Amino acid sequence: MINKIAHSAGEAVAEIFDGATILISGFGEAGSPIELIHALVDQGTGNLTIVSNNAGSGHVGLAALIENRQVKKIICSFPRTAISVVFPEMYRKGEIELELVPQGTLAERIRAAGAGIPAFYTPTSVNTTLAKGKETKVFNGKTYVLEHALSADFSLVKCHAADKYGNLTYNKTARNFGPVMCMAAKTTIVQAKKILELGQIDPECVITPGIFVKKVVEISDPADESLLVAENRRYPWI
Amino acid sequence: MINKIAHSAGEAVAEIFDGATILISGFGEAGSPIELIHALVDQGTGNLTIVSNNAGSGHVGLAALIENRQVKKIICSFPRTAISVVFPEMYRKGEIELELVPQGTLAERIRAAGAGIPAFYTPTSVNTTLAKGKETKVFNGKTYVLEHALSADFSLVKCHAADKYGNLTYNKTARNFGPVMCMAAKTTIVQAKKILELGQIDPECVITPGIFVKKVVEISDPADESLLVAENRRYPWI
Amino acid sequence: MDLRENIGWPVSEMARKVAMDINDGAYVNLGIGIPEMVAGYIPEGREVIYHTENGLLGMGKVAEKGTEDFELVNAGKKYVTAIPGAAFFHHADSFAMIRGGHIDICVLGAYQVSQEGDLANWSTGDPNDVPAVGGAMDLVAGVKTIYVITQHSTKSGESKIVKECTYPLTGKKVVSRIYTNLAVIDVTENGLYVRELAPDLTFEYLQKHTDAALSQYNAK
Amino acid sequence: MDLRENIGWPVSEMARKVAMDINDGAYVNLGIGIPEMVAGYIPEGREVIYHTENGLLGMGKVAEKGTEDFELVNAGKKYVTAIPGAAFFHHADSFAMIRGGHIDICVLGAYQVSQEGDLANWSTGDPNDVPAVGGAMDLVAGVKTIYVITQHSTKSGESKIVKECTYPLTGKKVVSRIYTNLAVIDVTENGLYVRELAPDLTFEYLQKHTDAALSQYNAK
Repeated sequence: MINKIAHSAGEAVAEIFDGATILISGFGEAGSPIELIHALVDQGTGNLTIVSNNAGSGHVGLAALIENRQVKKIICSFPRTAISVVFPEMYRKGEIELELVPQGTLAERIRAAGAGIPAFYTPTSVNTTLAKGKETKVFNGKTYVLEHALSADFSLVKCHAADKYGNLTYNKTARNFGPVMCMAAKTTIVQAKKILELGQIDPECVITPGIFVKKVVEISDPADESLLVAENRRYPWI
Repeated sequence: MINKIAHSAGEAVAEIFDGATILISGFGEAGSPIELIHALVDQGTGNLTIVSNNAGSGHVGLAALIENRQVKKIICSFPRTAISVVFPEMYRKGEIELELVPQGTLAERIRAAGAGIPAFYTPTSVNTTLAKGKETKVFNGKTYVLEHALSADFSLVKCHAADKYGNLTYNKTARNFGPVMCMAAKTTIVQAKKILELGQIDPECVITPGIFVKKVVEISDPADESLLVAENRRYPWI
Repeated sequence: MDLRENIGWPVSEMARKVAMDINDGAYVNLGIGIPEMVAGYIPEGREVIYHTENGLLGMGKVAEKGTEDFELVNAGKKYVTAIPGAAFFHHADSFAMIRGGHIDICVLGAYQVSQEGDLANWSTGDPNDVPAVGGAMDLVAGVKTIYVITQHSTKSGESKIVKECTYPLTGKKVVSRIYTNLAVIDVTENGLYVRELAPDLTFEYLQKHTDAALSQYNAK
Repeated sequence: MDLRENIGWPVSEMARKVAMDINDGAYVNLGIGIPEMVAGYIPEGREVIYHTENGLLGMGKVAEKGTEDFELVNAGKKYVTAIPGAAFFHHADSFAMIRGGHIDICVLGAYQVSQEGDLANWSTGDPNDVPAVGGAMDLVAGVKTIYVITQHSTKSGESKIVKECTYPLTGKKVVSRIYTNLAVIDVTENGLYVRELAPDLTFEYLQKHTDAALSQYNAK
């Protein structure tokens, strides 16, 4: 019988292996699965390639994972923010790789991976340094660049409500990359603010159908990253 | 101020011109905007290219539009059903063109048009007659075929609830091609079972955001195509 | 000689054999017609979630008379139901599930299956037929495992399991296993292997009525 | 000489001028920083719907102190609100709106704009800077009309309106109009045309402080 509920964040991330590529949802704090990331810090899994829109803030969440030297490469659109300190420092020292991808291309490459589309053409980045070395093609007199699907071994996603089939809803702009990331990984691991009974999520309002989800763990009171950053907290907590 | 509500199906389709390409939602009866199609029959606009999953049943809806000789070409995945009589007869006589597209490729080509993707690679139809003459490319040792975006001048879509901004929800499997068709036309015209006040549709459950919609007309009691077909009704009603 | 239905397993038994090979928790798409019967034979204790490509995951049974909803149909346009825990979505998302390799098993009918696993099930190539493909090519290109359920021979007695398909292909090297009234046959890298024979049939009889070459797993 | 803010229009007036050029019913995306000010100057009677690329159409005002929702932010990660009639969606759908040409107007800041309408606004090319592009390249590639709002010159007095961008490009031939503290300038097929001059400025003064060649609409 189908029951995708895991009992702890640690149990949920247990099968993540060294060298894995991991999609991590979130746009800044909104939608970032901070408890799953911290479980991955606890686990110490290394040599990871992380795909996420940003590169973490302060010394918690994704920034803590990077600071703990578990990440060899980041694929993202905007690694620089006012409160991002860990990534910029390591990047300048050459201690972490960066693949910079325009935000819409990042989202579409992830969706493509989930949808079985190996590559697509886009107008974004044409005539810029980010298109350097990429194939181009003209359609109707306009030039487009070929972009490839971006798949992963795992995705770590934060949602609002889930059920045991893995159906998900999200909260406001915390939805962002969650739905496409759920589609694009071999194994999708989700933290939900609440787990509901089957049928309690209106089938018209399911945003991620359960077929894309392998494990769900309830984290009913997730940490607010911005508060932790404001308090200059560090993970592991000291 | 923004108010996309039209007062009649006739008013909603008035700007459709001879020779237009039109996306029409529906999977069989479910989601087919029968009142909008009948308004187009009334209007007599001709030389149309229609993109729709099927080619109509009996002598109403899309079948009536075809029977009325307004359609020069159909792009669809499954023009043959048990109760489809008009299209097969005209097709055998060479009186209507057909471009046959696998169903998933049809949906993805329409979505691509809406998403600004001019072309994409897909595994579907590789090594079949439907891929004949199309560009192919190998990714990771597997062959894919290049498919192009399918855009249109208009789309005619049936939805469940709408508001004056053009936000839409759908009903069950009547959703089918509606959301991608709304994205892919220059002008999207929608018939809704009910029009609600702004804010009455939960922003988490909006399926088609209003940006994709130009006109909405309330048809509170749409005809059931299958009943009309069972009664052997014809449009225009006689 | 008509091999249909009077020799070997009845269709219900063929459907039961397919059902036995669907594991607990699988996401399954059943083709229109005979494949739909498979849902009736899933053993108790196994939970299977049905996908219908027109936008529903968690399809339930066919709607009871009087409760039909014209806007809740399956890919064959039959009125169906949705189970608790179902989800509706649009066509591009539905075929993302298919093309993206998220559906575990698809069960389809066939005109012909070749010894390489090529499938022909969408067109007889007859120019008088209106061509119609639906989602068949997407399903065989994207679903992880394709099972075919079919009578072993056509009404006129020709083998449907052939060296090479003469009908237009739906996909090349896509079928994993074939369930007929005479046998269950695996498509492997080394050709077709008979997994199970219908009662009272010999391998020789099966081979005689099959165009493609068959092998036995336990052959010395 | 520092041309910033002490000559010509204040930023608020620049924002008001952009706002005046946004038509009723427009779908608008405002870049982070100065462009966000434009929303405050839309004339009464016009209804404009704001898109923020992180997944909201119908963004409202900035959230009042004490009512912030950590999961309701704009592209600049500011806490915002949603209007009645808003819709949330995921990132691929959000950038489908952008790339697919559904957004009418995007207002962005700039490091440099060329006389051909090339825009540089994402990187100074300084190898010490961590590169970050966000949605800028998608916006200029997809939105129907791109307006730039910027000081006419850099802090060190160099013109931002140049013959050719020396900073890395965000997009080529993408800008339609430039709003600076000194002038409103149209980017046309025939080069840059001054649409409006700040009070008490001469065309000659403007040209002297502009690297690119300017034209006047009413020149004989």
